[in-house]
Amino acid sequence: MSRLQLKGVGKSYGATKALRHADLDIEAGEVHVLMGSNGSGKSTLSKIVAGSVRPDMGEILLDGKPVSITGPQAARALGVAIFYQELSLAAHRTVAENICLADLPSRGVFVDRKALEDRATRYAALFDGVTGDDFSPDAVVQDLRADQRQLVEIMKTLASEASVLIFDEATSALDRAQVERFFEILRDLKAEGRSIIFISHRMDEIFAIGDRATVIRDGEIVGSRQIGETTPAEIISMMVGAQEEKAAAADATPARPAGAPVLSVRGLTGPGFSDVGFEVRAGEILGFGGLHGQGQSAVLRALFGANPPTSGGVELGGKPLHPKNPRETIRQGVAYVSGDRSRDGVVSGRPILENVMPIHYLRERMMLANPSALAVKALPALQALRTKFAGLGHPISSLSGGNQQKVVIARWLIDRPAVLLLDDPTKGIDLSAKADLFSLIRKLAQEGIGIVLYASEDAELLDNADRILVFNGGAIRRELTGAARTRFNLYQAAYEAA
Amino acid sequence: MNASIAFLRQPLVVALILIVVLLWLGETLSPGFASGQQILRLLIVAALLGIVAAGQNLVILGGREGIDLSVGGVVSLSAIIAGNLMAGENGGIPLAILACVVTGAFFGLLNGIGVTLLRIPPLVMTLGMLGVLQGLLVVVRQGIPSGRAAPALADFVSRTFLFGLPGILWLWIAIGLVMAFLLNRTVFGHRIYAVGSNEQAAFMAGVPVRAIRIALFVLSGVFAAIAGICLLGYSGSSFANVGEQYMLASIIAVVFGGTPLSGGKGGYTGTMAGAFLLVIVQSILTTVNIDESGRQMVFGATLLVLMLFYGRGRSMRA
Amino acid sequence: MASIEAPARIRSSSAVKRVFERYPFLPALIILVVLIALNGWFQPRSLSLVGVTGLVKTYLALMLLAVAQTYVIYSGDIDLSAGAIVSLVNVVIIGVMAQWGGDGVTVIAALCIGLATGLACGIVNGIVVAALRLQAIVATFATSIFFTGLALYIQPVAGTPAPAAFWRTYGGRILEIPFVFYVAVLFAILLVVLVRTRLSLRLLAVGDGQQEAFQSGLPVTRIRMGGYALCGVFAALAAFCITGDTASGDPLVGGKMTLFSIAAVVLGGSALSGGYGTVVGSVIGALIIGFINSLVFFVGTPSEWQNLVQGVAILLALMAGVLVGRGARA
Amino acid sequence: QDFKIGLSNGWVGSEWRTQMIDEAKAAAEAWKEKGVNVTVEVQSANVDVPGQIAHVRNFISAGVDAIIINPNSPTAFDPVFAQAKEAGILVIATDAEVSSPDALYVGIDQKAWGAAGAEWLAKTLDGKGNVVAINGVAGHPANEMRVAGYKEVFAAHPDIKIVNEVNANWDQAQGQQAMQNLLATYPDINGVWVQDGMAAGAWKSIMDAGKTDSIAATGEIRKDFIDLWTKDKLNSGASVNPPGVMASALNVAVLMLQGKELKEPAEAGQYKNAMYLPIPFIDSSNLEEAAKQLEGKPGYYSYTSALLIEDAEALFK
Ligand SMILES: Nc1ncnc2c1ncn2[C@@H]1O[C@H](COP(=O)(O)OP(=O)(O)OP(=O)(O)O)[C@@H](O)[C@H]1O
Ligand SMILES: Nc1ncnc2c1ncn2[C@@H]1O[C@H](COP(=O)(O)OP(=O)(O)OP(=O)(O)O)[C@@H](O)[C@H]1O
Ligand SMILES: O[C@@H]1[C@@H](O)[C@H](O)OC[C@H]1O
Ligand SMILES: [Mg+2]
Ligand SMILES: [Mg+2]
Repeated sequence: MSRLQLKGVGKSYGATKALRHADLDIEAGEVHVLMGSNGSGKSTLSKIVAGSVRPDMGEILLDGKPVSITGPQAARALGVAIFYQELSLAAHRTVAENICLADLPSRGVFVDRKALEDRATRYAALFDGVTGDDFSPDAVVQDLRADQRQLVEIMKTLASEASVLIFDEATSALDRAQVERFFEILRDLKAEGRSIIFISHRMDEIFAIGDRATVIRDGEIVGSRQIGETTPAEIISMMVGAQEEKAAAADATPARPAGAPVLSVRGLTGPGFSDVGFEVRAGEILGFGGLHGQGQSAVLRALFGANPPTSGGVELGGKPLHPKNPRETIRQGVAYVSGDRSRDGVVSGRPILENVMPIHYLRERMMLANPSALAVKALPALQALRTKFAGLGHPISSLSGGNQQKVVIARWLIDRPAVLLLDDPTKGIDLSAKADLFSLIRKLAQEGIGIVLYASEDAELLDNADRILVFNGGAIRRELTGAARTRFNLYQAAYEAA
Repeated sequence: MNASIAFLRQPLVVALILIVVLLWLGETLSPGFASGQQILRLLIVAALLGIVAAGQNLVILGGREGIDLSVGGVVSLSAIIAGNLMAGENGGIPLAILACVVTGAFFGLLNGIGVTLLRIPPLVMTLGMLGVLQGLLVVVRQGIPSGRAAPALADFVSRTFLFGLPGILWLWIAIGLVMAFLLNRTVFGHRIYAVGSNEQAAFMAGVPVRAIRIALFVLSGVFAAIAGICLLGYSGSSFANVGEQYMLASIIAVVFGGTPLSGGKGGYTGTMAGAFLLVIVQSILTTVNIDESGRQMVFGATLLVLMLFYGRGRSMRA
Repeated sequence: MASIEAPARIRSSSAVKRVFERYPFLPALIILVVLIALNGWFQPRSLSLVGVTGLVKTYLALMLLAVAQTYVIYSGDIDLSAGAIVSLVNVVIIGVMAQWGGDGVTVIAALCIGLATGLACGIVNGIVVAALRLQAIVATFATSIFFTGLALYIQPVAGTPAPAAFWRTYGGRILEIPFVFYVAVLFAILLVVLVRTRLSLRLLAVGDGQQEAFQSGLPVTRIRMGGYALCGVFAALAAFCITGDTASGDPLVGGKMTLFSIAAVVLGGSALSGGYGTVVGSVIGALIIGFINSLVFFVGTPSEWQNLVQGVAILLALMAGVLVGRGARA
Repeated sequence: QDFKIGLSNGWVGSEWRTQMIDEAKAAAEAWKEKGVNVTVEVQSANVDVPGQIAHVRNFISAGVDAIIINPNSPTAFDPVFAQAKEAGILVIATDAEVSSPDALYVGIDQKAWGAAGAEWLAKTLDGKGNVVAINGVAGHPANEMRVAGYKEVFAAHPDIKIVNEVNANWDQAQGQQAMQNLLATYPDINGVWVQDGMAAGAWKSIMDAGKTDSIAATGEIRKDFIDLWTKDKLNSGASVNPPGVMASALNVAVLMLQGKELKEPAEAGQYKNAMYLPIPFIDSSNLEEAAKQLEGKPGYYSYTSALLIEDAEALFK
């Protein structure tokens, strides 16, 4: 008998049907993978099971009995716990407090500090050795790095001791070693007979840990496969549907262009990196590689002026550039796309139009904003990325994550930049959107724009970058060009002691 | 059907409906309440509040817990400065306006600097500034005699100017149009919303976040100063603490107009209706003959009930 | 394989940072010590036993109200009705004592009724803000008007005296030690106990992010209501002190304390946005306000400048608190 | 002889209070001629009751000989005044009575003040008509005593009907708004009883509504209003609470510090500790005289009077 069953569960947000009549069975002792492109409804489904989203229809059964999940508290009581894609941590509380927050050990009205610490230490110990040595149960979450926060959210989920555990993109910020350890834990849980729903956009992870995969497309369950009996290609074709199959394949052998240098950087030093130097030529896609958090993002943000460098020389098109703040660098033709769109990109609640225009306002030093005149500029940029949207006046929050990211990228296409800095731009973006994005990037490169691409997914880098600089400990350790751009070389450089 | 419900739920529409209902109620309770003349007088009072609320509205729209508790102090100070500079003479009006606007802008600037460069939370900064302004009022009134409004200013506020409306209402309408244009059709307006809704994203898109926020506080000071001048025209002479009553009232007007305190959405048209709505409630309560204790209980409860028509926060369970 | 540490984050200052993280009221404490020294310098008698007793008596109510405010600010809320609750409780207990006489039992009964009143007001605020989800600033402003109306209804004019036994006890001494010091010690114990409760921790967690807390399975609405209820109870305690010190009922007595209570919380290093702070800080904040006010007089400020100097000093202290606190933590 | 006197004023919302302090300071100066060195220390700020209690405690710490206070509450100072007395300090309240047996009140009888205005109004209306009242801060003792004063008077005139009473918090603009609302709702108002600065606001609304001739309303005592009154021939009458009350209290205080004894002990008022000063009244009969006193003064300056040292001495044995 299934541990968890969904029958005809549906959820709409206004006109958006986030989930339509979903049926799903999760067995005890299985890792059940949910696959689907951005906005396909994975998180919605997860949150419904976890009680934080109210379904419009359908039935949920646990161990064959229909249950009413009235909220996250009720879900936990029923043995369902979830890792939230966007995390659910209290920033000013300690790691230990966060791990135990939902179910505080207590004596009467008082917190039992000892029990709390014991329990937290137990779960933290599961990740011994991969947390980084500035991590401890009494560290304050706010001071942690993104990967460490994800680990805390994982520990918090594990601490529920729930029998159904949902991990919604729990590995997106983790490095390889952390993922490995996490997978070991998942295997143990599986062996204990717990049911796990695992969501990720990374194909390799899915094949490494999954038992069964269910694919969702546009809120609809497309089908399920045993992992052992399927291939990435099959999953992808289920995800993208028949008409878009070609989109997944990326150009594996990019041409080697060699224009004039667009951006040259010498001895750049700043928070998180030191003495970084490189050159980007017109038409070139320069890749940044390495384990995540080795200074790649920091360098890009520094060049953009978001976290200005402390020293070093930068030249843009032969002229010196002093990246003090984005405003200045944008004016001089620097473009930057962050992977953290909800933080750095999207102005939620505002119309799509206003989300596309800000760069244009700045570069053209505009004062007035006439919507119809602006639409003429906005539409081609959005179409170039095949953005799906109903109208420029609709709020950007009505779009799926991937389409929101396309809007954010589109804002850089109205006035061509000289150099485009891509800081893991596809984080949480589905495969077809990725393909769209990279073919556009290639096109922009061919038009003479210098491109720097940091991607946390190695395949993206290997497929798209003409040259790869491997970062380690805040400095460039190796340059991979031509035939040297292999996965082996990339890993070797990344894992070398700094 | 759904569309019409959505229409009825728009804050501006809610406010307008409530205005009509309350006017009707007022007329029922005390005949004469909803006469043309009386409505006009209520509108004048609402305009005074509405002008203060314009600045408050901008600061709140700018997000980051934006709020300006110092407006009351600026209103009082401006009324006093204006009264002294014009001293009952029309010739003194231009100088008075200039001085008040500069004063309002100055204190707005201080607030803005505290909030952006020193990153003091707005509530704290403007609360502290309110204390400073109240102290300053005592000093200023000590040194210079309280002044009188110039006749032209008094006429501007209470005499018919054009099409049966006094100048102050035309001023209010003009402010309404300028605000609507500013917020919807200018880059500055779009940037206000961007800053209010996602400051970090705005910064990354080259929006001069700090400059915008400072500008909002400056504008708030300026609007409060203008309201102070008008208030002088309304009451004829300046006196202590005239502005005190505008501090929280201006915030309520903004909220009744559909701009949530979290910022990033809303607009001024609603706020105008919100200001009028609040003035009507207060007036109804003055005209019914009950004890002050009763009036206050009814007023507090009414505010709560009216709030239910607006910004109930989202349920945490989507 | 471990991920390699980025070198930039300075680790040397992390000990200092820890200290400030754990004791966010340190900057306030420094300001307070300086103010006390200045007060002693300009008016040595202000630091005599009588002077200190007077100060404690005068500002105990504000300290309690600042603590009350802290509990709602913990969860990112705010209570603009705190002062009105003080007024209401003040007239309620005075009314009860006037009705039933001033003997010990009646006084205790009156205080119980006062506590219940404060609690009820807190719960009303909790319902309005947390359950009905109205915006805290405006909603509690509305309830403050309501509570004031109620206070005016109960006692239309300031006056009714408290039984002499009541205020003479409060103002008197037991074993040569002023009664207020016992109250202060009790108060301190109460705070220490409350720090260890689940409610304190959960309020702070809610203040860090309501949505996150809700999704984690915390009963957010109930927790926030708990904060308001606690605020109401402490406002009632503040009212007891005011009543002890003023020996009378006044339907408007607490009105002006609200904004000061918020200022005190901020002076004490707590974050208005919630999630971060201490009650000790708020107590210190209230004392800072008190010492600023008396210092302004002791240095001989001309009367017409007193309000301005106080205003500027408080603004500067607020700014210094925020800046020093942040600087030390960063 | 050297005396240190602390002056505490807990509200600086009106010029009346400023003038009150100024006159008291001048009165202290005047003692120099008599060879008595009176120094005053002033705490005058917007504070609440606890804040003003802090004023008194500061004075105790500063070791003053006497405290003169315009109190924010009638009863709240009982404990702290007891403390002052223990420290050997003389306490005198002015402008608003206090219940403390350890203090003395020197000032006007606020109830009589309210009644005086009402008497004038009743007489002017020939004992009949519709009256509205615009009051100060509800719950404030001075306000409530004044209200009690007019209520008693109007109750004695069965044909005078109080159609509504509102509170405008001693704020001129609120007084104006209140009057405006009242005029709209009650077209047949004959009389208005209104206090202090709110009177100027109320009169502005009356004049705006073109009812200057048909309505009688009480007035106030600032020069600006007296001028308006003269110019527009308003049908008004104002009972005077002179800002000089604190100066009067100071003179009484100095004499008491010198050890003199009152001829008649202060035993008036509800608390049996009051010494009432006369309440001047301004109406059409003496308006010109009042205007004369105010000539050359700024617009906010109030008509005033005080016990001079000699007047005060006459009260002592
Ligand atoms: N709170 C919400 N309000 C409105 N629409 C929403 C909300 N949450 C999700 N949606 C919409 O529902 C759809 C499904 O979103 P969901 O977050 O479940 O997708 P997902 O599969 O998790 O995508 P991703 O891979 O980007 O995380 C999207 O169109 C999204 O825009
Ligand atoms: N280097 C920079 N130059 C200019 N503006 C910046 C810079 N970095 C951030 N900003 C912007 O300046 C404002 C304040 O910056 P900051 O990021 O330090 O605030 P914060 O960390 O969010 O504040 P807090 O510490 O109060 O939470 C924000 O608008 C931010 O987007
Ligand atoms: O007459 C009033 C006086 O009694 C009050 O105390 O202060 C203000 C004056 O207007
Ligand atoms: Mg998702
Ligand atoms: Mg920060």
